[in-house]
Amino acid sequence: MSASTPTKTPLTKRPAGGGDGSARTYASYARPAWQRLLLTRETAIIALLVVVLVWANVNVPNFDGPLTVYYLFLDLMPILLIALPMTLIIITGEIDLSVASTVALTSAFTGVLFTDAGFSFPVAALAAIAIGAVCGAFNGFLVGYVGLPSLAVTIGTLALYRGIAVGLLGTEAKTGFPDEWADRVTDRIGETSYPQGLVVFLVLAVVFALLLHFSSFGRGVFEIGLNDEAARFSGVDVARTKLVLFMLAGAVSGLAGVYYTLRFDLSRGDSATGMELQVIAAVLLGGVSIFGGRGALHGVIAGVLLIGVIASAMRLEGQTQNVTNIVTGVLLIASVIIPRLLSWASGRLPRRTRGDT
Amino acid sequence: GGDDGGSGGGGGDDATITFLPKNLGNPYFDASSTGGQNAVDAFGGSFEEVGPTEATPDAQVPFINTAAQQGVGALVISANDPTALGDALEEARDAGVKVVTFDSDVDAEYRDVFINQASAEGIAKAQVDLVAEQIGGEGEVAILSAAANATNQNAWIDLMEEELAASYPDIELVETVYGDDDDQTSFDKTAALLQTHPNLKGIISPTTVGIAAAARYLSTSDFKGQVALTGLGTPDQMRPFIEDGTVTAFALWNPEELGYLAAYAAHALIDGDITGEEGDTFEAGDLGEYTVGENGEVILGEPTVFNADNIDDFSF
Amino acid sequence: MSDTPSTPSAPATPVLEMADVRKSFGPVAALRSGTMTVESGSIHALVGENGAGKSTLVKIVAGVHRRDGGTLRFEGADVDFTSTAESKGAGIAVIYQEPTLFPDLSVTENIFMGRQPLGRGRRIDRAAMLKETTEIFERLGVDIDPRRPALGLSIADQQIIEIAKAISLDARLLIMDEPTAALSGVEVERLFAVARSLRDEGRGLVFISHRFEEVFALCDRVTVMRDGAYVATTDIATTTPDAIVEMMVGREVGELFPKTVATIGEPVLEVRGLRSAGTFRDISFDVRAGEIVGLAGLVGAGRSEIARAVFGVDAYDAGTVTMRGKKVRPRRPRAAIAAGMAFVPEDRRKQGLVVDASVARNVASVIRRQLSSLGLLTGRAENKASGPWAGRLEVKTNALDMAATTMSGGNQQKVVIAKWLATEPQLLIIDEPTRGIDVGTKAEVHRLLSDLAGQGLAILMISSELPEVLGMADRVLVVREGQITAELDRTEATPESVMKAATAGAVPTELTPVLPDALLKEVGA
Amino acid sequence: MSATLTKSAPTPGAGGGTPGRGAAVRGALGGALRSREIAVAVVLLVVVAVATVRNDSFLLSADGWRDLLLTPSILLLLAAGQMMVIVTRSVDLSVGSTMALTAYLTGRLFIDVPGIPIIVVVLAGVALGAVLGLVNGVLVAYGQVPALVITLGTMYVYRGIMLTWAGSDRINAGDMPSGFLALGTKQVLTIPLLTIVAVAVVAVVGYYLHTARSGRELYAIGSDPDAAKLYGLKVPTRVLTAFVLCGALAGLAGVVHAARYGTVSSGVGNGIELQAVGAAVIGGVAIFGGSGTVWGAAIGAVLLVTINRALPILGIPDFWQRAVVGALILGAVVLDRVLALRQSRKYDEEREG
Ligand SMILES: Nc1ncnc2c1ncn2[C@@H]1O[C@H](COP(=O)(O)OP(=O)(O)OP(=O)(O)O)[C@@H](O)[C@H]1O
Ligand SMILES: Nc1ncnc2c1ncn2[C@@H]1O[C@H](COP(=O)(O)OP(=O)(O)OP(=O)(O)O)[C@@H](O)[C@H]1O
Ligand SMILES: [Mg+2]
Ligand SMILES: [Mg+2]
Repeated sequence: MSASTPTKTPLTKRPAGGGDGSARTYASYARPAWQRLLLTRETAIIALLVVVLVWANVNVPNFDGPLTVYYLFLDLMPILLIALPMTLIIITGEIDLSVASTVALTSAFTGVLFTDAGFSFPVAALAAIAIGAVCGAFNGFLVGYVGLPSLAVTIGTLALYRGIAVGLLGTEAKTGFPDEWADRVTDRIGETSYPQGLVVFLVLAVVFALLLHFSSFGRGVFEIGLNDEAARFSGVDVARTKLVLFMLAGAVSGLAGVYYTLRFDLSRGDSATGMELQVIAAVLLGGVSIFGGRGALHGVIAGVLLIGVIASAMRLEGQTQNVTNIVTGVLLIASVIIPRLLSWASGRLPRRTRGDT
Repeated sequence: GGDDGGSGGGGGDDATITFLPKNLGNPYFDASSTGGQNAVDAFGGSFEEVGPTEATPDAQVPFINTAAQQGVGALVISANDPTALGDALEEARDAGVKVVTFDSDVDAEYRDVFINQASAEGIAKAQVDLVAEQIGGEGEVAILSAAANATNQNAWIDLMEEELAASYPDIELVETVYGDDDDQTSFDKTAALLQTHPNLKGIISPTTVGIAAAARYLSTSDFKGQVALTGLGTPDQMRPFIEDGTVTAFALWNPEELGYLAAYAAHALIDGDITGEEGDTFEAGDLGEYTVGENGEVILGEPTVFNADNIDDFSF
Repeated sequence: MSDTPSTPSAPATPVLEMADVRKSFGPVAALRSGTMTVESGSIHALVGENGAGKSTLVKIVAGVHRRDGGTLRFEGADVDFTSTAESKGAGIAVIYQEPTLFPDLSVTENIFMGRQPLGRGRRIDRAAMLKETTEIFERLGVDIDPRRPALGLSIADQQIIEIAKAISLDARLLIMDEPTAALSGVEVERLFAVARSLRDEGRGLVFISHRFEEVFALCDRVTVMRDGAYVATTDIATTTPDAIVEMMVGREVGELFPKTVATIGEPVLEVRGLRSAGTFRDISFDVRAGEIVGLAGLVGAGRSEIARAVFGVDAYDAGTVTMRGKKVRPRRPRAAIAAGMAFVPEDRRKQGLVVDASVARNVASVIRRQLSSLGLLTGRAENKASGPWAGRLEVKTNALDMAATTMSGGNQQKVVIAKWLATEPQLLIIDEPTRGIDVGTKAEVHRLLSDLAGQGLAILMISSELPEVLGMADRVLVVREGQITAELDRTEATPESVMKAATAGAVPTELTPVLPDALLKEVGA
Repeated sequence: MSATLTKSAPTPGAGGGTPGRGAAVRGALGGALRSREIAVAVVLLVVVAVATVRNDSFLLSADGWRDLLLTPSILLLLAAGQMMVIVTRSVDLSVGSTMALTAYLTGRLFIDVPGIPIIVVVLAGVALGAVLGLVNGVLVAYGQVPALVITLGTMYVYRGIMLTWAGSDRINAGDMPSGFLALGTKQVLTIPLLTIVAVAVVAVVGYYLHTARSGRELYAIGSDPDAAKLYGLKVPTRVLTAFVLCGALAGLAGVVHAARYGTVSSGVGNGIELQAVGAAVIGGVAIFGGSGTVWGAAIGAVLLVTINRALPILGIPDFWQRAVVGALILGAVVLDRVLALRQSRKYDEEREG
């Protein structure tokens, strides 16, 4: 079977009703390019991000300082990283609540392998990433092959992985990880204020963007989210796709765990507590539909940055975490309610009334 | 600046002093921040309190970063981890921020001065002595701590174990459990302790949240009066339990004074009166003069023991 | 039962009067002028092509949708239902086109949801509920445990629950939107008996179906709709199927079964001893190049299951599937596709298409691996590849990025077929190729199948429409209860022989005779 | 599967990808307790029995008996509320924050209005919870947006409000009247009062869900929201009701927390929302709605809490408790699937036979 165009013989004769005898041709798009590119959720989020950035630069003291961007990326790195696979998972209509626990678990393993087992750091780190992948594979197996709901499965592994991390280390906190590795992550790129770890993220972001938006696999991801039965009938291996995605989430969480270990020179069982919800909030804010089937990575990255920039600006303004949390929450709700209101106002409530969870 | 007569002079009078406790909403740190605020009011400048909602090091780091960005005069911090905050603190110091730790220290290289509430040995010994006295020098005891990784609690627990082994061979430490400085967890862990160890004679809780929760459980339990409870607590929280006899005595330094002293140390650092070298001395308002000791430590004093006789004299 | 359709008595009182009812969904004018009068004590057919607006009209009467304009009178009074609860309360029962059951709840609860009999203290009176259900089931002659959950019921049983639901309402107007689409002959019979007895009790009934034989067997009057508008109402007794078809389509329909005799070649698909516990067993057959093999049988006989197993969507317990001499790995649709199979499934909205995705993505969805270069796939490549296929099948859409949701059923079916033809298969499995498709499009699909076979494609066609099987297939395999009970050559296959093999004897006699001439021409019965 | 009624696969996480013919069958067999609840109850009994054998004070001492019954009461209330929401195919992640707000309100009222009758405070807590639930409900039911997103948002917002309101204050035992705190441990015939309250709530919820039309409609809505609309059920109103009830129960849980623990600090109810969902899941409530009983959720809650308490007695160190809880949730979900497969096989056989 090869990609083909139906040029050989006409397959249908003229239907009784009409037509001029030649096959129809179609415009590729119903709307002009600027509309397709600009009138999207993603553009709205990016615009909002720009507005907030400009506002903060003008109004928030010290926001324009050189440290802001540096710290912003250092803080956001794990969320940025995990948001990549999380986007794909949510687009298939699933969810992974266990990522933060996987971060803690892999960080704990990095510590144990490096400090107690005497592995060299790169080996310990690679092993931790592999363990992350195994954690993800376990989720993916239960969701994809056993067919269990991911919400329930990952609530379970959320507790399980965190429990193993805490159990493994107990009161201990491992420290003393090699500085040269930590520096590779946190040192600035040249004279800029971007940490070097950002390169890893950028590479992964490109890889994930190609995977999601420019590959057959990515098309399958969207199809599964929109209609997994139809996807299966067209030869998409739904179970394997889910397994792969959860594995990716696990491996990237493992990477984030190693990052955590290096950035804080610390491996503890309680690292990254509650981060799963931050990641999910950022992904949803970035325009990914919780029903699956819709979303784009550039929106998600903008969503993560938006939350980070707001938090950073508000800290500089001397606001407490509480107010930041309130703003984040309101933003999240607004991001789903406002499109609803708009489409309602424009008189065409979307016909989609799928599950509410 | 320099036009405020309240301090010993110098250029840092209007500098900001930012307090970063382990977490917000913890009465112990509320008291220390009050002390800090009072001190700053006294010597002039501006006081800020920021902090995470959860007592973890990763949550504290962004606040340290922000202090560096703002270029505050000094950061006064109770650390959730001795090493994890190191890089962030270093960056802050590179940006010209003086770093004072209080209550819970980081490794000495990362800060200028540590304001110690009391020597760790003193704190450990005070609690061990209290429990030994209350249970008659023999029997099983257990410890209800804060988070499993809490630096100062873990240091004290180690010292308490040594002290028990050395001075009270008849007292057996049967278990250490962790209430995560959360009321509900501490409460439930107390219940579990009492059930798991029916012969338990005493509980030491070297954390204000833990001792209050444990007292609350004990006061409603059959074990009230049979199992002794002591540790570190604030008088305000413990008053009802001293009154109803659940607890006979517990210890604590005055956290308000701790914050007050830390703010003055910060002020002295900003002004350049001290650098954190051993032997530096500075004036701490109502508390008088203090000298920086070994490793840049300043010790507030010995803990106060509170009991039915004196508890009403204190309010914090 | 008295079977002669009773001519409506002259001064019958109208239960339902609709005039010029309009409804638009955004830019789509689903109903432009809905007009219909239903008398009590009569059964009124409503026919029209797919997308003619029948279901929309029904949903307006039921209160699912609010109308944009026009008048709606029920039992002489103007009404404007804002919810289905109101229409129910007024005495209207509706069986919707798609069964709407709650899978987790018991059959009884499904029937009474929202209006359960209440006992003391407004408690639900479960005993009364159960008793009433049992009575209705007895009347319908069905054997379903009223306490079992609806989950796991066959479509036919679900439809029966829907009917029971409507009957339990004791409504004065009963509207049935394609209730027979999934029923077998016996069940249709039973439904008709109930419908007639309801009519004889003086109730008004509306019956929607694409099957003319049913319309002519059951109904008294018929209203025809086209493109959202009323065309005409006539007495059944004074019209013919051909006349109705012409009114529906607004043009003359070409030959419905343009089957050309093809040269039949080597076997493409060989199935041997296929078995799946609880579903089918001992399934062995071949499909050869250029041949259309029809799989006939009653609904629920297991034909779709066989097709799904062959294509690898479902697992099977034993047996082999071979394509051109090579064994095909089980349970891997991708392996089947690689071996040259294509599968147009029976439920196009759920299985055939991703309705929320664009036409281009749907058409390119199976071939997109080949469209990738260096593993990268662009929208441009998809558009380029899918445009010609959509054009070849005359898919009606403005642009390739339009979502398939907005399309009519017939158009959606064309997109599904385009998607599979794009893979240049050697075997096309097509399940219910024209289910719920209007007459005009049907003829197009049939012509297409015939042409494809002429070009040497092997086709396995499953159809519950006897005329379609008889008209299109070179060879007919009849499936009953998961087993192949007969293999009939085109010349041997008659309605009687197929029905006999499908039902083990008892052929419902009533439903075969009334077919439009256009249909009968090619059946050669 | 095409021919048989399967559950429409909602996202996220629908098991739509179930390979082969594993039609998920999770039927409510009549109204009777199904094997699911019994299985969990048996596990609970085993846990209690083993713990008691290891250390008889777990059950037989006065404190042990009281704690066994008393400790689960908060989670019991939350799980009952959560169950009603889950059954309509929603979820409420904001219950922990709701509980924190009402717990703080409780203390605040006692401090600010000296001599306020206890019952007024309880009602105020419940009312505040209901209002917070109403906000969730309006957004979810009328905004037609997924509950996961909305309640994730309100989880942040409500807790932020609580922390901002409380500032650096917190409520200590000394701030609340002893009569109120005594409720935390008061026993009637050795049964703690709070347990009686919680069990009564569960009983009322169970009775409502089983015998009231609107209760059954909650199941219908969760089972198939589109069908519910076609049936003419008042879907938004019912969903709203479920959220209000869930909020009210979370409010009550907040008051109970204040009475039981005597202190209200910033961390009240942190992470308890996932425990409440976990309890419901363990108890056999389908995460995508339509099936499960409040009894199941209640037993699940008791099991979750009791296992946590029993582990130290069974000699499993403190640190591993969370891991055990996680394994338990996974075990419950897998068990559900096994029972469902068995059920679907039964239907297959019925049809064949
Ligand atoms: N909710 C809706 N939103 C937008 N368009 C709709 C909606 N419901 C129906 N339509 C459109 O209205 C038209 C009429 O649809 P309707 O379902 O009434 O047709 P029908 O006569 O019942 O067809 P069939 O025989 O296939 O059941 C179609 O073009 C359909 O796509
Ligand atoms: N009376 C019944 N009740 C429930 N399930 C049934 C019944 N009869 C058959 N089935 C099941 O239905 C399935 C086969 O139905 P299916 O609809 O696929 O058959 P089909 O012959 O392809 O019919 P269709 O015309 O719908 O394509 C099998 O799983 C079979 O067990
Ligand atoms: Mg229709
Ligand atoms: Mg079929």
